[in-house]
Amino acid sequence: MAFVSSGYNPEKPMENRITDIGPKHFEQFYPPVIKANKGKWAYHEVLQAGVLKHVAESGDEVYTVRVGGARLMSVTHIREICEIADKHCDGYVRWTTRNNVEFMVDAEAKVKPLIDDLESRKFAGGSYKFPVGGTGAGITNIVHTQGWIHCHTPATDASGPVKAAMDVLFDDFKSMRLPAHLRVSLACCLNMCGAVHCSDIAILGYHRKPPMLDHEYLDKMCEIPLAVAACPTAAIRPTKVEIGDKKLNSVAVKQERCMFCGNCYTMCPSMPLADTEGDGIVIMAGGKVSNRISYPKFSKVVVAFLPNEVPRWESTTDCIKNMVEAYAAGANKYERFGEWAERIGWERFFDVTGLEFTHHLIDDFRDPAYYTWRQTSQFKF
Amino acid sequence: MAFVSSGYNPEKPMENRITDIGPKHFEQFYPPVIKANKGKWAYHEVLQAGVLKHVAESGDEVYTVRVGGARLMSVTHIREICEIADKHCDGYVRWTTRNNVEFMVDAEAKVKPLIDDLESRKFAGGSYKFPVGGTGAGITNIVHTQGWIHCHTPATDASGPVKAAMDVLFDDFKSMRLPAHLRVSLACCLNMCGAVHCSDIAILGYHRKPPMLDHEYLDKMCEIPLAVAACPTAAIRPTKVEIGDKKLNSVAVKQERCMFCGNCYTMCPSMPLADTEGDGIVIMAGGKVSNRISYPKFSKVVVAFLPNEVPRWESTTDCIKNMVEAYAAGANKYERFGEWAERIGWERFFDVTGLEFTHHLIDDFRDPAYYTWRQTSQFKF
Amino acid sequence: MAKHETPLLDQLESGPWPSFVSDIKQEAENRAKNANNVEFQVKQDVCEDILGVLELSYKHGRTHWKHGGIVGVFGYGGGVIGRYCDQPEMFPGVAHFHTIRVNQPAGKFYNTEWLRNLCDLWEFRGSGITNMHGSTGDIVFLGTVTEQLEEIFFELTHKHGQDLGGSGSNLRTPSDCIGEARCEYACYDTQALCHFLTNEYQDELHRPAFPYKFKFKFDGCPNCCVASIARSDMSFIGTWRDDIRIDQDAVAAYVGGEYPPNAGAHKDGNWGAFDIQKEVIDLCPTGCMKYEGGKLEINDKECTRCMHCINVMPRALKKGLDTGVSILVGAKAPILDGAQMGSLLVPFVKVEEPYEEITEVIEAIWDWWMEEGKNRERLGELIKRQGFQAMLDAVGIDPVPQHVKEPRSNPYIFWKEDEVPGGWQRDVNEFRKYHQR
Amino acid sequence: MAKHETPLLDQLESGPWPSFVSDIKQEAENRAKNANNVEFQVKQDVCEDILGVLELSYKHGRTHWKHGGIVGVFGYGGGVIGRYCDQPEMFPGVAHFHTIRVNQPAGKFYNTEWLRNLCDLWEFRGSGITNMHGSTGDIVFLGTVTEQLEEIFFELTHKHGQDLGGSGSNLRTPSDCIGEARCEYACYDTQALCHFLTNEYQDELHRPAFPYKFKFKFDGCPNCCVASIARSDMSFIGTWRDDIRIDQDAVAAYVGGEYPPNAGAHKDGNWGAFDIQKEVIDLCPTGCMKYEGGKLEINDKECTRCMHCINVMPRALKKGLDTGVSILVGAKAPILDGAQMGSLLVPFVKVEEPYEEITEVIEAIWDWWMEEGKNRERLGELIKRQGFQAMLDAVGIDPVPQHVKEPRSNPYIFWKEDEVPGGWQRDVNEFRKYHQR
Ligand code: SRM
Ligand code: SRM
Ligand code: SRM
Ligand code: SRM
Ligand code: SF4
Ligand code: SF4
Ligand code: SF4
Ligand code: SF4
Ligand code: SF4
Ligand code: SF4
Ligand code: SF4
Ligand code: SF4
Repeated sequence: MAFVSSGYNPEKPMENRITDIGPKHFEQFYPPVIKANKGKWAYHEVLQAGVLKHVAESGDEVYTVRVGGARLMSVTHIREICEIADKHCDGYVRWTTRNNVEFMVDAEAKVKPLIDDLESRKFAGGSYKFPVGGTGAGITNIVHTQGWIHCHTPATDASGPVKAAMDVLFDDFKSMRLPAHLRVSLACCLNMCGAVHCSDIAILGYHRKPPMLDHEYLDKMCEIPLAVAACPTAAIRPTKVEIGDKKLNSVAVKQERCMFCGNCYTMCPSMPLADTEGDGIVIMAGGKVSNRISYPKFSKVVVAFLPNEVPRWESTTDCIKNMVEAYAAGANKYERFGEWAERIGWERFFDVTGLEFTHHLIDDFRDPAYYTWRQTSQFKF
Repeated sequence: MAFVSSGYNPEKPMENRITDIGPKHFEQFYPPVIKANKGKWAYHEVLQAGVLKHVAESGDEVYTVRVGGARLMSVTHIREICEIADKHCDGYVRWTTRNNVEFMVDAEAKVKPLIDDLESRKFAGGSYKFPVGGTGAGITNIVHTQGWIHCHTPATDASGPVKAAMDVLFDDFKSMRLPAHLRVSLACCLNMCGAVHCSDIAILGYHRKPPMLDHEYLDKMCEIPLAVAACPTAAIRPTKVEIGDKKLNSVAVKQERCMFCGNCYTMCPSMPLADTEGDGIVIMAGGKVSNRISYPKFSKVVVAFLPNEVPRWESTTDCIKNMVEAYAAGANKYERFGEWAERIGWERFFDVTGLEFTHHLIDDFRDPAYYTWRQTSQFKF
Repeated sequence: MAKHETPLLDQLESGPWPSFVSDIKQEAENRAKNANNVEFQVKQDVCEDILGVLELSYKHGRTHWKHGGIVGVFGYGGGVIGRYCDQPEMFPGVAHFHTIRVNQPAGKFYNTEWLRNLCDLWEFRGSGITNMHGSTGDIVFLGTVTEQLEEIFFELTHKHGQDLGGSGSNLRTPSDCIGEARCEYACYDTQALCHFLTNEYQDELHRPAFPYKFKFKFDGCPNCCVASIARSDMSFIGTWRDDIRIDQDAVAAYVGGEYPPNAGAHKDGNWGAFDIQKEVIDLCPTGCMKYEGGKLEINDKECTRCMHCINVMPRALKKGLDTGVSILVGAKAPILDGAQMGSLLVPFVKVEEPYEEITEVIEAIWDWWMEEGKNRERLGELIKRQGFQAMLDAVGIDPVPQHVKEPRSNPYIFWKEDEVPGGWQRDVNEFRKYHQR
Repeated sequence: MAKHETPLLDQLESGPWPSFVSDIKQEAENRAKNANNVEFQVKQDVCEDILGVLELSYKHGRTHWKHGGIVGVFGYGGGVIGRYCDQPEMFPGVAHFHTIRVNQPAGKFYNTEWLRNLCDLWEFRGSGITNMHGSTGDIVFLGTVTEQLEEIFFELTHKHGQDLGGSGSNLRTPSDCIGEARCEYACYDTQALCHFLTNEYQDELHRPAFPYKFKFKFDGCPNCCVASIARSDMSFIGTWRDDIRIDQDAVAAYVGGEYPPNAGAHKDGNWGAFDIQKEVIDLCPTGCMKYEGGKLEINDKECTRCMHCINVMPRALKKGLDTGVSILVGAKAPILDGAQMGSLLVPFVKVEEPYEEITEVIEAIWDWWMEEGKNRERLGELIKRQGFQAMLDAVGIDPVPQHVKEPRSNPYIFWKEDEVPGGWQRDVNEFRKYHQR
């Protein structure tokens, strides 16, 4: 494993340096049919789950086959995508905003061979490499974050729960029977790297134990004022502690004021929160971002805690499946999850899903909490 | 004007003292037809503006004639009410929750003579004493507060603007042409002694100058910590001032933090806010309290300031009249003012009423302000 | 001949609406005449001075009343609001001008005999000017002098069997809608409950022991004719939990135009013929109604009892028979942190003598508020500050989805230590065994 | 033979959904084989160690990654996230495991040649594992060592003409929906605007000068396929201000069942025949549509461009021709004070080169935020703290009712001194002439 230089000279970092060139220009990556018809599309149709047809004013057509998959991807896998794109799509491919891959062809006849090829490919473990689906009134890929694969603050894994959930929701990835789009998202901690806060169903990693204090290290590692300032509930104050015979500058945490947001740990590595029993999942539901019919909405907490059941998070996937079925059975056509819950009333939502309503679900965070209580005599028994 | 004792002996205040007996029992004041049919009413009908007919399961009927008027009432006026009640109503009468007076008779034949009598009575100045109206889909009495007739904190008068407004709205007191109830209320200061914060149209007295400081007196009169604590925006701090050669304990006000709520003045008479040019009226609209169809709603500020134009507050009454007409022209049957504004959108509301939208109408008070901004791409041009 | 010129106020005598100026003038005249030879205990020309000081306010655009100061009757912490004029030399008649709050009877029915007694008393010992009624509900006697306070109280209690209402950090005078007395929508006897609780809590009404004011209001149904949901710390709103009763023949009569929709409340508008689909079915907020083949159906399980359909067709639709109240808490005006509506605390409770299920809730709430509330903190503000859950916990009510319009959208859940397996006390050295620094 | 036993992860290989575990395993195998004799610059068994450390996390239910520390490339304040394993002895392959954010092309179209180049680079100088793509939009290279950072950057810029994306208190990598490239709803060229602004603001993207992170996202229409309204400090949403174009024949084709509603997106449900009244007219949020006598009418003045009708009948209804964007500001995730959606700042602006009307708004906002924002304060939080008006003032935009969903319900208006006649400085002695103490 000898070091191979790229040509970069660490002695003269500025020599020949190229900076601020930005990304590649998008145009060079457009398939010809896209380039030719850009801005002049007339209409589209979803031919079947995972297959779109767009028709241009010129009469040109582009057929898109969308495939799902883990966004965590090896170069081997990307090369396989390239191979398929070369074979069927003149060497072009794209990714969607939800981490699906789209293969485009310019004639209907090319669709079936493409699909057949895609669906025939499986990983050694037996799972599909390129399942076709994820369009229309169904469930598409779960957008998610890093989890235990890379991040230092997660309260749950990302890729694992996503795999487990998509296995359970697979039929709805491959079909379009639901009343509307149903977007599932996951964020492994409260930082919520994604639009988890406004997803139809959101899986959120959450800590439930206040930070531990690694006093010895804190003194060395941390800008104590930063850690103190980081806490949104003012639970942290500077203090002095004695460890052995050393007097250390450190902090104290008023535990009952802690809401486990982990912001202190972001600022200070000597305040870890992670805990096997403490950590787990919050389920949120009813958010959306589109402006269709109703305004964008935040997701609401509907289950305060589910444990991290490795490797398949059964309670979480059961809960989601159950919500999806209740929604499928109860919602009107075009009605998003949150619109449905609001129409029937959240009290009825807990009824039909059988989810338990606990005190944790009542907002108690600052002034706006008030607006979530019920200021009317209208309610359903 | 000799002092006449009631029998009370100031030397022995506890002698024979009667306390804690509460109000009179309501039953002794029920007209016989009410007493007989209480809890057994079958239905009612509004025969004409101001005239209700209630039919009991027994077949009994009660006819109510509602009259408006100033809630500020002399004993002479009350005695005249008693005279009418004796003449037509067997000596019973009631007041409504909005300060109207209700005369009840138990047969249809008694209604016309009663109305004729009521409508025939006028004050020396020419106004009606007992105008019949205030029912159904119209405008009833304006509930209001003390104003300059009794209170120490008002930013406007109460009885005067109410008289001026009801003169302008009189036709709608006497008819039922509107889409729904339209409730107008007035509070002479932010304390809002009444349901002004959820009225279809609200007239609110408002100061616009921070308190003056009567330093000399403040030291003597005030519990300084109370005044400091009273301020919701923390605009007040204790300080020392020199007046002449005296060093006084007093307070300082950070004027740009003041929102003119007058809470300091409530606690401390040495911090008056009232000012001829500073004081005036805020117009709010779109509130309601009934749970019919939509939930109760708060009124919204639609005009940030109108001056105190004595004695008839023309800008205020014009503004209200204009809003009423826009509502009458635009709302659907059964639609309350606020429901109408929400249906057409507040941006359209400003359009159709011609009211000017100014920066003052954008909420900037604490966290919940956020929820009043527009978090969607949906809007009307 | 008026004592003071009132050119501005005089302009408020014209116009159709009853003029308070004309009324005060007539009282001033009557006092001047004094046909019944009353031995006025406050100045005979008090009403002239009312007009005078008010005219001055019109001139200045500012009030001429000063702060109250502590006046009242012995042993009571409320019922009287002190008031002094800031120009006593100009207007000696109103130099002192205290008000007395007289606890109105529930429902505000009166007989004329009793009303006249009050008038006589107030002409004799006060200004002769009243508010019928104050915003809270009291009969407000407007303007007397300090020396008359005990006299008035004595006469009220001894002669008229009548007590004062509330003010200060007390229970305030409860008030109610007309309810069963004359309204077919009433779900319980508002007068009975209002009167009962007023008497049950006389001590709380007269002796300040609370952090701040506290108000009860009683609405017989969700129409909220006494606006309880907007202006009482504890609001009682009638409701039912069984089905709306439907008289299909009467429905047909509405559809056929025999009965006027909404009991005729829209008579003067040009709304055309009644359209049950548009006016009722489509406006039902829960969409739980159907009108098909001449038959009206309600899916009562989904009905939120908003009253709309009943209001529109009172002869065809009647509230259920298993009635009771919902209790909401925390409504208040905007001072200091913004207005609040009442928030639902008890979805349903029967209203049955001796009302124990109700007084238990009241007293539990008071205990919590008196324990935790800061000085001048309304119940609603305490709920906001400590959180809705804290109240449920303190009051011993289980959380139900009915408590919220929607679940929280922030996930900032304050878990308690005993809810988390293993608790919160952890050993960082143990952790470091698996996680190097 | 796997280096580490992964019994828990192995269970994630079954089931239909593509298994990331299988994929990492295949990469591990390929690296072990090294068919192309790559001179791996990070450990050949790095993928084994990824699986190993992840398995350990599955066992413990906790992450085994530590804080980043400052690593990066010379002259850039972002683009690299440092990461270290807290069990480096057990998993030396991932002891350092930094990520590199590679700025994706707008629209995320690729050709295979370029993709393969990236793969080659990353196999050679990194773990061979990526995220396609990160939540902000970057291509994320997942796991390399400190020494390789400059090498990778050098190759990216010199060989592949490609720059890094953002991280830290910078402008973050902008991203967009597919827009005009393949979508008939697009109201402007999202790729062009995204690319232009990315390049225009390279300095802001690479050199931290902001109080905190700042994100742009570009949605071609209100459907918001890149979720800009939920996750960008400045969100550009396509819209139009003229009329929706109606093709009545195509409407008839929908009504007649020739065209599938919503472009077939509901094909697998049992929804019955298309009902234009129920599915379009009744669901229009503004009620501005009518379908009578076979003719569809839209009162465009009242339309809020929600897209619903167009989504349902794309062949019959087309967005207007006078298109542009709405600009919303302040969206963010919940840390620290709760999540925010974007709030409408500029209702409409044309998207026309050289985009000056847009860059003016951007720069005015940045100036304000850089002036007033505290450390780690997102734009949305600043707007909340100082108020929406303060922003309008600073940015020089006039308040319009479109800015609010509803006017304020509290009357706590902070008047400014120059708005009030006579100003605020008053003489209490003058006041006392008319108002005695
Ligand atoms: C490819 C993609 C854009 C891209 O740049 O990559 C895309 C493409 C289309 N979207 Fe989307 N949307 C895409 C992400 C989104 C998102 C973002 C997200 O989920 O994170 C949203 C917002 C979802 C939300 O509100 O939570 C989104 C909300 C919509 C809507 C509104 C749906 C609604 O009922 O609210 C439409 C309209 C429709 O479906 O008729 C739409 C319509 C469409 C159309 C029909 C537009 C067109 O004419 O081509 C495209 C095919 C839809 C389909 O998949 O059935 N697209 N679309 C994204 C595919 C993601 C995926 O892999 O599944
Ligand atoms: C007499 C009074 C109760 C009392 O104890 O004094 C009363 C009496 C009735 N109300 Fe009321 N309401 C009375 C104040 C109110 C209030 C309180 C207020 O305005 O401060 C409200 C809440 C208003 C609000 O939401 O802002 C109120 C909201 C209603 C409603 C709901 C109307 C709506 O569209 O939201 C109804 C139902 C209806 O009108 O069909 C109603 C219906 C009724 C009925 C029809 C009930 C009945 O069957 O007898 C009574 C005659 C209505 C009429 O005047 O046309 N009453 N009603 C009050 C008369 C006040 C007055 O002098 O004008
Ligand atoms: C007399 C009356 C107004 C009227 O003209 O009718 C009144 C008059 C005063 N109110 Fe009130 N309030 C009156 C009903 C109300 C109501 C309405 C109600 O009870 O339904 C409210 C709104 C509901 C509520 O309680 O929130 C009300 C909310 C206030 C507030 C704001 C309280 C808050 O928490 O937001 C204050 C300020 C305070 O307490 O410091 C206040 C304070 C006052 C004071 C004591 C002024 C002060 O700052 O000390 C006023 C004495 C005026 C005087 O000269 O008599 N008054 N006050 C009402 C009582 C008459 C009665 O007993 O029937
Ligand atoms: C890599 C990525 C997640 C992913 O798996 O895709 C990511 C990873 C991290 N995010 Fe993020 N964020 C990523 C997109 C987002 C998004 C989504 C977006 O940009 O559309 C959000 C929500 C939108 C927003 O910006 O509000 C997001 C909101 C946060 C926050 C909360 C910020 C807030 O104001 O609420 C933090 C916490 C912080 O900044 O202290 C955060 C912090 C972090 C840190 C730096 C952890 C930390 O506390 O220092 C994570 C580094 C993880 C790692 O090991 O690489 N990340 N982060 C995403 C960037 C990849 C890319 O460049 O494409
Ligand atoms: S959501 Fe939290 S744990 Fe997950 S990647 Fe983002 S910062 Fe890391
Ligand atoms: S986790 Fe959040 S709330 Fe708890 S101490 Fe840390 S910063 Fe404060
Ligand atoms: S609203 Fe204000 S000024 Fe008017 S009576 Fe109440 S406290 Fe006094
Ligand atoms: S008026 Fe209100 S905001 Fe202004 S100083 Fe007084 S208490 Fe504070
Ligand atoms: S609140 Fe209901 S019960 Fe009471 S008067 Fe009004 S309509 Fe009748
Ligand atoms: S009371 Fe209201 S919710 Fe119930 S059926 Fe009637 S209209 Fe519908
Ligand atoms: S946001 Fe609009 S323009 Fe962009 S892809 Fe989605 S539907 Fe098309
Ligand atoms: S875009 Fe939306 S608001 Fe406009 S006409 Fe269509 S459905 Fe109605």
